[in-house]
Amino acid sequence: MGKKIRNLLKLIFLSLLIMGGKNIYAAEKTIIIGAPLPTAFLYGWDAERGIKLAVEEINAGGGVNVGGKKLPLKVEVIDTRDLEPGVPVSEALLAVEKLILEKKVDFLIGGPARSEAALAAMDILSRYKKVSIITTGVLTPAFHKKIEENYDKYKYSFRITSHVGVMANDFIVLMEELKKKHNLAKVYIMVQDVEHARKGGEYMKKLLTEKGWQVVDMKIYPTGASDFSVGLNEVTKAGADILFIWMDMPESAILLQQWSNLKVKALPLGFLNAAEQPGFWKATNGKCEYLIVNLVNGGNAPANITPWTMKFAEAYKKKYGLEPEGYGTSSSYMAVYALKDAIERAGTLDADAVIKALEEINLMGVYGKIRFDKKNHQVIPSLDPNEGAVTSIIQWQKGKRVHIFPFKTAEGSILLPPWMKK
Amino acid sequence: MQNKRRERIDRGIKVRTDGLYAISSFKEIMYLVFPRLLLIGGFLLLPIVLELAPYWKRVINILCVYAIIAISFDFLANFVGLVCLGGGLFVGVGGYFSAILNSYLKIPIFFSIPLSALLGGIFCTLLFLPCLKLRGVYFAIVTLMYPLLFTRIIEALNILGGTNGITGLDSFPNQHIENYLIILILLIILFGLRRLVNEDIGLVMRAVKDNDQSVKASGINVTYIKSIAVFIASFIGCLSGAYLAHLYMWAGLSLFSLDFSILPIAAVTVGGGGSIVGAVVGSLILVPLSEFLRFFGTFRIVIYSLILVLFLVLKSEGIMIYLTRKYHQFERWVDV
Amino acid sequence: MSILVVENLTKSFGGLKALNAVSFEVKEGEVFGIIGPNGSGKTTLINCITGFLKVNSGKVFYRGKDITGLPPHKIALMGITRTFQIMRPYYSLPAFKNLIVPLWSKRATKLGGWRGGGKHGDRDTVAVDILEEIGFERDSKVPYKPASVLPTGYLKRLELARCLALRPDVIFCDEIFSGLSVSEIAGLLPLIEKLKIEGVTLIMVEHRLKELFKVADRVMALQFGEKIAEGDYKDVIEHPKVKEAYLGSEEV
Amino acid sequence: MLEVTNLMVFYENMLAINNVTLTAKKGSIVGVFGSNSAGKSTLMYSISGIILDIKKKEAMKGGERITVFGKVIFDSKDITNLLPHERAKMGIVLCPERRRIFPESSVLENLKIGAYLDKRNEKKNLEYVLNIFPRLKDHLNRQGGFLSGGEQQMLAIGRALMASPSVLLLDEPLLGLSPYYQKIVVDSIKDIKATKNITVIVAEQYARPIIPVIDYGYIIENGSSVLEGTSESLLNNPDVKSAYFGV
Amino acid sequence: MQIFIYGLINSISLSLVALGFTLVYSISRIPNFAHGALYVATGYFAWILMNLFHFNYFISAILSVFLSCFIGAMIYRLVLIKIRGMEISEVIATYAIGLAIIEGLRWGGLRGATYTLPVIVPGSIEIFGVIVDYQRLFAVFVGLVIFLFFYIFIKFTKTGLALKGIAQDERAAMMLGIDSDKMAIVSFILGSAIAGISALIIFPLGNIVVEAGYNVLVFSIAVSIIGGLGSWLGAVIASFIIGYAQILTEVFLSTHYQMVIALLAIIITLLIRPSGLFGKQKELEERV
Repeated sequence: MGKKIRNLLKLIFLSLLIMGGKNIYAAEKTIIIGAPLPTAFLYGWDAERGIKLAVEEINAGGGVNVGGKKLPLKVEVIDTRDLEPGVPVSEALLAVEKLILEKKVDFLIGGPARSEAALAAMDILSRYKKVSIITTGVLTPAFHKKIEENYDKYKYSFRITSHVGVMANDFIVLMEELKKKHNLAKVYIMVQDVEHARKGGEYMKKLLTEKGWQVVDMKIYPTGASDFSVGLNEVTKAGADILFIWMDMPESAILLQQWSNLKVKALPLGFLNAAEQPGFWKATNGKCEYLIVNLVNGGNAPANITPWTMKFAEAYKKKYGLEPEGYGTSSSYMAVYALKDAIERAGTLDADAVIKALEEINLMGVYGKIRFDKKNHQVIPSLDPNEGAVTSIIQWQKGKRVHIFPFKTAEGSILLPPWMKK
Repeated sequence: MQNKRRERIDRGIKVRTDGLYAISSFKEIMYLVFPRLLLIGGFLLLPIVLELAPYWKRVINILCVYAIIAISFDFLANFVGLVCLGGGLFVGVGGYFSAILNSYLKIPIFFSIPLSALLGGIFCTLLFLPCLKLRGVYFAIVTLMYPLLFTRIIEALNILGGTNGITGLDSFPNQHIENYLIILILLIILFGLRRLVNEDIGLVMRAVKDNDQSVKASGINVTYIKSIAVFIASFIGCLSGAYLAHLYMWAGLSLFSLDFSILPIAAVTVGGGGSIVGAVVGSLILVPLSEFLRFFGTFRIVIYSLILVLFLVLKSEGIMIYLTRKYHQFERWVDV
Repeated sequence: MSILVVENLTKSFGGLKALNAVSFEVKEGEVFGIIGPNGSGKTTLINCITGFLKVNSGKVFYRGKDITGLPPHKIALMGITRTFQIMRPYYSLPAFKNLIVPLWSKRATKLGGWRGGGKHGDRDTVAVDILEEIGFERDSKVPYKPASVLPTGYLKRLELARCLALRPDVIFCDEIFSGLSVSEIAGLLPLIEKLKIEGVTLIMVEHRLKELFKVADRVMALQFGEKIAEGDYKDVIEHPKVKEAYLGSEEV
Repeated sequence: MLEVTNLMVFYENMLAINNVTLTAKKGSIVGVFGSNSAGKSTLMYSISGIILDIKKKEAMKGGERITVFGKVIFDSKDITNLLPHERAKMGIVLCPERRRIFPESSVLENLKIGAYLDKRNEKKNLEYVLNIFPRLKDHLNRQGGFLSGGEQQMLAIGRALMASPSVLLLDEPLLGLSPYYQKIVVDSIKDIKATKNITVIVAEQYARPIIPVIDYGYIIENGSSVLEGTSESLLNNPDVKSAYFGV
Repeated sequence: MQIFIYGLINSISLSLVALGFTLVYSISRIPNFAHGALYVATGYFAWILMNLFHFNYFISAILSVFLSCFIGAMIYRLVLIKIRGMEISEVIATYAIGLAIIEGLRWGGLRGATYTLPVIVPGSIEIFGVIVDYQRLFAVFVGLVIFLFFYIFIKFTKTGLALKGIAQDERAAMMLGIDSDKMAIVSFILGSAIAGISALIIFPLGNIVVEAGYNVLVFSIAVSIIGGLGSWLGAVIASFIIGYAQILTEVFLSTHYQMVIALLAIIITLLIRPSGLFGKQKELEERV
């Protein structure tokens, strides 16, 4: 408790400093990066850590070289609370505006993490002409489609992480492999009632049917649902082999526990926000074993994807005392480096020049080669880290997150739960 | 203090006029007009003063929006007796209407705002019609459920942009229009409603609040009166919703969110219910408070809530009521 | 000519019959008294006739028109109004503003103000006129005080004033004398006489028999929701059933 | 037994009770008479302590400021600043104006709640209450709110008796009652005094039926006590006659 | 059969959660919007006691329920006592306190999905072809015990009766010697205790997350409103309505209509019976 009080005092002191010292400008120009993030959520705090780690490393190396002058970076994090229920998006947008108008940031990296907030923020970014790189949350394809439809207006927004479409394709490749190996045929889909999850579920359903899978049913659970037994009983009844899940609510832990308790003969697989964290094993008392989870970008769990991946993971562990926890860490980290790269090539902080430079970027990063699509500013995905940004899919095995996809970089093979052995 | 008591005495002019304003000197005119001038002038000057802090100019907009919703709540609760916890419904409906009008039907911004307030007002009134016969808490709860219901319907049916919302609404031509439009709307609503509640129809509404049975016995259709009041309140609420949607060029589910229902009510309780100005004063305290605390991150909500509780406990009557009393009365000790 | 005809009115609350086939007629311009022990259904009867309660069966005719089941405000607009046993003023409004409500109604607007006040006469003036008539001193501050600070005596009269403002043809007075002192009642009696002369029909539910009998033309007695006697007050009071059920041993 | 000395109550600047002094001997019936808003209820509230509760609530809302001076002494203890429930524990129980029974509870439950302070004598008290109000016996399982006014008044008095009070305060017990019930209530007051030796203080505006049964009475006008005396002296007073009997 | 069993379980867990709220309201007429916060807080305290202080399960369970009772009592003693009787202020104050607790916990480290309580009775059983885990059955059992306890408590004990009196007419009860503040504190303690107990039973099914606080609050309000405010029997029946409505929508319609149906059920019930299923105000008010 003493620590908390000390923290509180520090906060109050700091706030006084900032309120009082608003007009004292630093003698030297710094590049200020604004990070609007829901810091009370995994996507927020992990992204914050990723950004801070990168900034620290860059500043240790002297800063960013802008036209021959080395400028240090500075991060301004603001809590958007946008993943909390009952908080209006305008609250998050106001936070973005606060960063732009009051903290005078030069670039934005991070969120907002909620899709609709990020979509709404694009209009603000274009109004203030601020370049922003989305690194966490936001999985909806609407994001890059919006840029593509009105490039001139929305060219300020970039996204350095995957989206639903890419993730679905990765899942298909993975599942085709499973089908070949274990002779699986039936899928049962459970998704949460949010845009990206529903889009993901529907997209998966379409792709799977095309590939000859039999999709038994797709169930949409409202956010906060806490009992999945009816659905799981249906899974058993239908004899499904794979339980495809797409949820970002913590209650998905209940789903996994029920799955394990009821010994449902279907392999759970999908995108589960809660299951990304290393702590999930303990949270489910190990009931999450065999679960396959998409971490969206490589490097969010330790793996050997590119030479940089383990370096990043170790640096992270050294600074924060634990492994990167999940989605948003490596991408936020990379976004800072991408920005540095672009600024150095542009030689200026001017928004249009930096946009140009970002469009041309070709940087080998933590999770493969970082390149942006020139038309919609979406990072170009690939299954090969030498070609583009790769996904990381892990399976929970004996309390560890084992990197199993893309196969090229896999560090273990996929296991089936014992009760599924035919 | 045996046998002494504090006596409250009205200041001279109040005693003599007793509500009917017979004014004789400049001093007395000022006595009556000064608080109003302070409010109007203060609001009109705010954006100019805050030219130095551009972010705070944005906060004014939000402040006014909250103040307007708070006024609509105060009007319904303290003058008509309908405690409506669904402020979010008005904001959401207004926002979505203007999004539909502006984004889908391409109606220009200065028509879409009033039009969506009107349509939204009618829409909300129709929604509320069946629950007008409910009393007290039950009415409050049904109105609390409406915004939740709409969120879920839009989410489940995936209509109107689903959870992503509708983006790409027109924005205001410039910041000054943005600021002054909402400030003028606020002032007009504020003084308009203060006027209305003392007009005959306003008196009838207040009578409905006091006792709807005897209003019925006086040959007046209570449902009709209530629906007029609901229309006025929802018109106001929808207006702010439409403004908000254009301000952020976006309409989405979170317009229905609980904050829009709860925070204005908190503003009314802090400011003092039943005076309409109290709603504005409450917002003037709470919104900037929340902005000052933004720095604290998640912890901000904790501090904010605790300060709110402190306000309630220490000045449970409401700040505006307290100030009005202090302005009109003074106290002294007298022997019994 | 009967202005109000009630036929076989029946109303029950959760199995308990509050009114059991009550029938009676009221002639235009008379003062009709209703007496009966507590719980005999007097107030329920008023509530049923004025539309505040839905009846189970039976009919109410007003000037030959069936008004059963109409909402209260429609019945009021036809000219039937009532006072409430537990006073229901608008506490937050000043006394004279209390009358704005009936004056605002369609009926009062159409008929004009009180006794030849201009058709669109200023409602405030009309309101004060009515209050003065009913015993509020015009020059004192009483008519301008909030209803919440007025003593019971004034509130009772305010209750009646609110009825008068509607320019009604029939007034139901629900225990308007109860809670008033002897002298206060004495002040009200002339007004009732005056209304009677003007042709307003009054139906009074009362326990204060002495005062009631001073003004009532005919009286009806209820017990357990049933009519046990009707007629001239002497006949009713002498009726053995009434004596037994209602009066106990108290001398009248 | 119970003494009120120099009581003054202000509602804001209005003087509701002006220097009233009242004494009630053990086992007597004391009547307080006066027209509406003469201050009877305020006096009853001051004796029972409810005034302190009202004061607190008004202060919270920023409404009228209530100031109380003077003393209320019970069994030679100063109870002026005791809260209503503390006074009830000492034996001062008020049966409030307009009855205020618990409308959603059954009659029996109402009585049981009344017995909160004296569980030991619950059976005995219940028997007594049903004995003086036999009508309640037929309705024991009816909801309080569905009783008629007269029955509610009986229930309210009965409920107060369940607490085994030593002083019973009755505020307007005859309000809205028909002569039949008036008689029952007046008889019950006599009985309570006679069999239980309870001091009864009755505040009533409609004095006609009550004056004959009291031992001592006070007439209150505009907050001040203007006349006091025994039942007989009041009955013979010409002013009282004209004001309360209409003679 | 599946519908029946899971509907039953769902309904009883709902009513467990809602009972505390209804109870507090029915006694003190204060809608305790901090109810959800107490629920989450108890779970988190139990977790802290077990994992950071390494107490054994039962000690930490008891301690955390005590703590939640204490907080409940303090909420009344320190805050509500000052604003009692001003309905809107009460709602705002309790909501603000709840918000402070919930967000305070979030800030104090309760975030993510890594906090769980152990199940009391592990394993599962097959009943009529439907697999149910013991913990859920245990929840049903505890729910029934609590109902029974309250039935007896309210009906037959002195305090229970006093609480009932206070609920209906505070001042009248005061005149009978019942201390309304004391009773309100008792009700807050009882309500918090139920919130705590239900948290300890329901949290092990999933994990402790702050969002549960908001959900619990919404459902408690919904359930107690449908049941008729203050009627705890009504609340139980209402939770059965909502509970089964949810399961039926899940089976026959689609899961994502669950909330829509639940909310519609609330609105429609109120439109048909304006004071809830067991609210008696309407009938009593009719007797003008």
